[in-house]
Amino acid sequence: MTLQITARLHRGDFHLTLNDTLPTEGITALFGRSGCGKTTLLRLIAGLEPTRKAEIRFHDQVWQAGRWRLPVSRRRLGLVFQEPSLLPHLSVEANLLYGYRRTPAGQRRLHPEAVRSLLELDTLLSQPVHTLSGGQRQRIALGRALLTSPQLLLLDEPLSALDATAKREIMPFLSGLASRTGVPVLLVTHSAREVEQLADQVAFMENGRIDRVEPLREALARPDSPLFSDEGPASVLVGRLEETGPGQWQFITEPGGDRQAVRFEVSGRSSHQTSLHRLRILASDVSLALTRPEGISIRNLLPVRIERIEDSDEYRSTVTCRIEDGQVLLSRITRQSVRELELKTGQTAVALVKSAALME
Amino acid sequence: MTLQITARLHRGDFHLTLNDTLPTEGITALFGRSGCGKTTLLRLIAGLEPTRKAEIRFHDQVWQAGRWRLPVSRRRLGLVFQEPSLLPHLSVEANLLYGYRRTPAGQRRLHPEAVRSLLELDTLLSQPVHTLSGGQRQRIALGRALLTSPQLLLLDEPLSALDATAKREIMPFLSGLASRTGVPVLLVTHSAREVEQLADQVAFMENGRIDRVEPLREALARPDSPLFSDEGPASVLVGRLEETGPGQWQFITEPGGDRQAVRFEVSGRSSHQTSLHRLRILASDVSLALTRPEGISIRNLLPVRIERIEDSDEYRSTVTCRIEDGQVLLSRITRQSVRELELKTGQTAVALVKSAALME
Amino acid sequence: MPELSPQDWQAITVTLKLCALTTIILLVLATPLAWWLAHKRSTGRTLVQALVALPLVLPPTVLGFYLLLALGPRGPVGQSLEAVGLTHLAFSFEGILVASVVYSLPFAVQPLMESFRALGARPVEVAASLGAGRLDRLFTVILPLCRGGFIVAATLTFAHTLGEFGVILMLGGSIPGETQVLSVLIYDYTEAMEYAAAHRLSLGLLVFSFVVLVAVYSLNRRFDVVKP
Amino acid sequence: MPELSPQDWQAITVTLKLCALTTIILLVLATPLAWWLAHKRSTGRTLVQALVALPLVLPPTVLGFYLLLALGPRGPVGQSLEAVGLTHLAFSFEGILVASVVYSLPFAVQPLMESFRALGARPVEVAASLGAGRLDRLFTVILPLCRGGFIVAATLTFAHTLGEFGVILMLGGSIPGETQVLSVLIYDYTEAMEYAAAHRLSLGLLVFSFVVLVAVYSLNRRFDVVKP
Amino acid sequence: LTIAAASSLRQAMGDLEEAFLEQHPDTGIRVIFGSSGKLTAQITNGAPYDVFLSADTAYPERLVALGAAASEPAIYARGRLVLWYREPDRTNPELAGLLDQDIRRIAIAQPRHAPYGQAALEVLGSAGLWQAVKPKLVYGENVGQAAAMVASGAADAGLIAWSLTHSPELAGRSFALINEDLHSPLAMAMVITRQGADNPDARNFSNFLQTITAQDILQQYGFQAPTTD
Ligand SMILES: Nc1ncnc2c1ncn2[C@@H]1O[C@H](COP(=O)(O)OP(=O)(O)OP(=O)(O)O)[C@@H](O)[C@H]1O
Ligand SMILES: Nc1ncnc2c1ncn2[C@@H]1O[C@H](COP(=O)(O)OP(=O)(O)OP(=O)(O)O)[C@@H](O)[C@H]1O
Ligand code: MOO
Ligand SMILES: [Mg+2]
Ligand SMILES: [Mg+2]
Repeated sequence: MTLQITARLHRGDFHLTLNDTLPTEGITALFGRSGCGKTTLLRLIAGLEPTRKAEIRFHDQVWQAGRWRLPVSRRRLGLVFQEPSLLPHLSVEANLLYGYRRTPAGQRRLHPEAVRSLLELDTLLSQPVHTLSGGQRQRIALGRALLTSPQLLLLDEPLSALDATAKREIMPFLSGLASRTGVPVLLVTHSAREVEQLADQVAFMENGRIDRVEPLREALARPDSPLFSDEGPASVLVGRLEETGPGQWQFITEPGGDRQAVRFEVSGRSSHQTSLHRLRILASDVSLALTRPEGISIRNLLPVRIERIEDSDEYRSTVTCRIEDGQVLLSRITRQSVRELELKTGQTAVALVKSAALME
Repeated sequence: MTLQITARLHRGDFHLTLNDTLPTEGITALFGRSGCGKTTLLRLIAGLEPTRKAEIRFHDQVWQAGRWRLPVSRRRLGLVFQEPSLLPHLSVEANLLYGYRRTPAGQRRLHPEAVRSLLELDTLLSQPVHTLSGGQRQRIALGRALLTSPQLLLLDEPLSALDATAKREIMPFLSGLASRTGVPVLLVTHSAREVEQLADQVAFMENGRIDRVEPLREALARPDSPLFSDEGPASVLVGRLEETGPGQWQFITEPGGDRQAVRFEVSGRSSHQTSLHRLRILASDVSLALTRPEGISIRNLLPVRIERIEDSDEYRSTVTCRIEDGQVLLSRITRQSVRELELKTGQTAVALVKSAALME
Repeated sequence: MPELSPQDWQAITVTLKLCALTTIILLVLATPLAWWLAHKRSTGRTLVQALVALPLVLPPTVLGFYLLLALGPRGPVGQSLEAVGLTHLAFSFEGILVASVVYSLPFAVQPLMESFRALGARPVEVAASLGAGRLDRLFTVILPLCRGGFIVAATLTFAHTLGEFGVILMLGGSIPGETQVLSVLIYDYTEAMEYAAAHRLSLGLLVFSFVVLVAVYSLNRRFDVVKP
Repeated sequence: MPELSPQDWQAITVTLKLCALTTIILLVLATPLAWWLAHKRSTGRTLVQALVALPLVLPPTVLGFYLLLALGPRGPVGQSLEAVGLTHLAFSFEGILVASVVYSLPFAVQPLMESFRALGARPVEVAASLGAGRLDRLFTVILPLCRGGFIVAATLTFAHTLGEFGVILMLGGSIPGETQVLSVLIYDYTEAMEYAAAHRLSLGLLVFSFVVLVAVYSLNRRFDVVKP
Repeated sequence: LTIAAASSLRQAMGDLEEAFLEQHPDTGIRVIFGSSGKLTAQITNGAPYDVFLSADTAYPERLVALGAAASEPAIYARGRLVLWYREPDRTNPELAGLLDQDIRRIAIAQPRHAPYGQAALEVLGSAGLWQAVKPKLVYGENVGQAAAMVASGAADAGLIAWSLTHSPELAGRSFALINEDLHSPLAMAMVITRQGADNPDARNFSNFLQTITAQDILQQYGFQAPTTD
């Protein structure tokens, strides 16, 4: 069950060359610098870029084979354009329902009421579309695409004009959507945060090519990952949440192999409805100590084995630690600290992770 | 030297009611949820929203007095619209130069070469504008506005479609521009990060009103500030950078009153060209210990006095600490830690700030 | 208006029929042609576009004469029609209908073409991605969004057909009840210096057209789509 | 074409002058009118819009007759002109120019109006924010972006003026070198059954117009602005 | 000297002009053709025409009544109708032939304002054909257009002006001259307009038309002398 794309496309000096298989499970983030071809790729998949040199196959359906193309309207896509493109002659409500009405009742899995309340659209329904603010437009475009109950969601930076509060409400919904309804999502985004929070896989694009497609965990295991160009390296641990007392939660990692699970103390409760959770820990949030310090507010003190010490720049090192369950935890500390603590590969240490920094 | 606005504006159910004075020094961020009226306010200032009930005065110039309006073209504004609005019949180069050519040579303070290289536009100059990617358009719109050498820059989410790398290059330029050339900037943004990094003042908008306008430092001193809805509270310390050895830098705070400066060890060098720097420290990056721990990679261990302990939610507390120079440092730790360490107001403690997390 | 003669009424009926049919036929024909012209980017396009405008440059009577040659019993079109058992088009309502369509073609095609070009590809792409097929898109997106262009095309066509008489007179032969339209009749009255009758009909025509046009434009205004 | 008589050449000169002047005057007049119509959202607008289209609905000769009444020495306009020492407009080049302008007004105004509406406010706002004044914006933003509308307006006006003869014949009186235009001349030839001469001039007119139109449209195509 | 002449005079006018210029070599002549009705309307509204040669007598009388004329109408010729079948091999072109099955359309000028159209109606009436051929009739704006309808092949027959048969297009075809008794006389009158009142050439031309020379030319081109009644 994949999306296979073979294509060559020239636009002036720009060349898009693809021979890739994208996973169609969960959320695949398309990550790359401005102008690398993300929008073009999405449009190609949607069938909106005219080219004869492309073969596109989604699951067992052929979407394009050279000159032959399945009409866009029959691909059952949910497409959100980079510039929210509402139909200006329709009301907000008619925009929302445009695709819904054209979806056979039997295929509808999302309904207007749910989408309207999730995206806070209720007060906007009767407003003329040209009077909407940028963020309102984006929300409506997203809602409209969702309401077609598509078999593939193509989202081109759908959250860029949203404020933090709106984002925090919509993101869990998107990630839940993919896992709950099984609709695969291809999400273009510039934000490493969005990738880490939403993506199951990441496709890295550069200069019109897909550099590599890898599961998020692998993408985060490389300290030089492009995702880190913003906030620096981070580890993402996968595990379950367990309530250990009133207001107290533990995050229990899913150990690799027959290793032992590691427990993290976390506060607050994720709004994720899934059973598997993610813990994103910026390497810069992880400190190392030789021995377990006492009388300190940091609650997660994990024994680790140092696997690699790399200089990430002139001043800082990234220390790759293995925690007891076999997962990797990255720590970024100054090279001076490495020297002063005389850290060595193979050595054991204590990683200090602030519990309050854990939840996401 | 201010921007004074008195205005009433009705658009359907939406009411914009203003009687405010915005500072015109440095960068003023306009922060608020989607649909609160930020774009409308910017357009009002620019003279693009028709209304007779407005008085606008910029410095000693009257821009609007009731029915009378100074034509937009004579306000010498640099306006970047929320949707990058390139003139579709002009080349990229002609778009960039459109305003430049209309600026008297004597008033030009920025020149095409500089802007082109800063915004990486050189390869795009001859491309038809309809072929540009979203981020490329946004960069050109920004460059075009800058090249008019305006007396006021109005930027409506100018960085929303940019990738982290591009942002990292443009942000210091923007903040430098305001301080170097004295052009005041009004910046609409959803990103608390952008505010913290760029703004000198923040105007918080809600439901068509400006709630308050305050210096960034004050805005960050309130743990309930809207800026924290994304990443939680943070402290921003102001100080100077000093090189203490090869690759070693110290951040020396500007003490309030006759207090003593505090020194932070930081790694790396800011690309800011200004002499005063900002240190942004997320409250969740600050841990507390009762005594100074040994053998630990955390390099900044600061004696603090606990001034207030507030429960920020069911599980976490925000601890307001006063460091030796009199500035405030926020720490967010679990309520359980507060209980276990028996923290009390008035008590002294040690704040642990990872040096690697400091720079921005 | 009790002073109108039966012949006047007959002419009014023929005229309204002609105008209505011409407008409808032209919109149906011009829409695909204008769409093609708006999106095709070849030399073919400019040639066709120029061809469409050509009937305009000939004096109407002369055009009527050439149409008479072509559509009459000895002309290529007329002969083909007669060969398949139909009757030629000269001096018939069908004939003047064809002539009106040809003559007003540019007034329908050109505004539609420009309005299709101004529409851009995006709204159609959006509708397609939301599951709308070709015809669906035509009726739910293109037509409403290009309504202004259609209004211009329809009103120009309608008005022009109302006033046109050179072509119709020549090709139609002014047969009462069949090809004698109002404009021909008014012309006849002025030629005969029966000015009272001419004024009466002209005024009627003006008032009627004014009312129709105002109604159409007001309706159009009510559904205006505002562009940012 | 050596077979053209001096009279033909005279008519050609008058025609080209008339068409060129009509087109220029109409674009100059229609631009502000169309802009106003495109942006004003009142009842006034629909009334004016309907008024503009009215000259079309009258048969050209009849319109010519009324213009003759109005502009001639006994008409209100003609008399006012004579009162201020000018000469009335009937049977003069100026007269047929005025008539052509009135008669082709809707072909200029309506496409321009639609193209102004399709332009939207944004490009003008952008230009204003970049320091461009009113006229500057007109020439550097509105004109180039509405080029399609101007082309439609200009070609329809030009072609229509070329072919128009009813109004001109009535008001101008077919005076060689002054008001005798090509279409009137061709009409005269067909009336006199001098078909050879009529065919020759018609063909010339068609070829000429075709070449002009193709040239204009190709040029236009080269500067096409693509909308996303 | 500007002469406004009915379109039926088109062919004759060239020779008339030439002959007139022989007698008055210093005169500059300009002829404007048009339908009589249109020319009348123009003259009453200030057209710069000095002499008006109408195709009938009613329009000149109208001008006199309106005070736009500077002379009484003077009849200078009489028109004649011919019957013209499109098919050249119709050897005996008789009016009764109009009843034939294969004559589907008959072109005449618009009777409402064209004198020849009015005459054609009368002919059909007198010949007792009116009811039978009425459905076959198509109307041209004037005789010229009626002729064009036949010439184009769209109409099968036409009742047109004899003068038109002298046009280059129709020269040499066969026509049947209609008996003048079948219709009231197509008397053609001229007037000098107010505009031409003080123009000696106008009077000269008016006088010239009554000369034998002029009358000969007119007869050559399918008109009868006004006197031979
Ligand atoms: N006709 C053309 N000539 C030259 N370059 C072109 C042409 N058409 C497209 N391009 C280039 O193709 C590249 C891909 O554009 P695309 O919109 O896919 O980028 P993107 O990855 O979506 O960027 P962004 O994040 O800024 O939206 C851009 O660099 C664009 O400039
Ligand atoms: N005619 C109208 N009727 C009702 N509401 C209107 C009308 N015009 C504007 N509004 C509302 O005015 C508000 C302000 O819009 P504005 O574009 O200024 O918001 P914004 O703060 O820029 O939002 P965003 O961050 O999403 O761009 C929006 O809520 C919008 O829906
Ligand atoms: O010469 Mo006429 O007035 O056209 O019959
Ligand atoms: Mg893009
Ligand atoms: Mg906005």
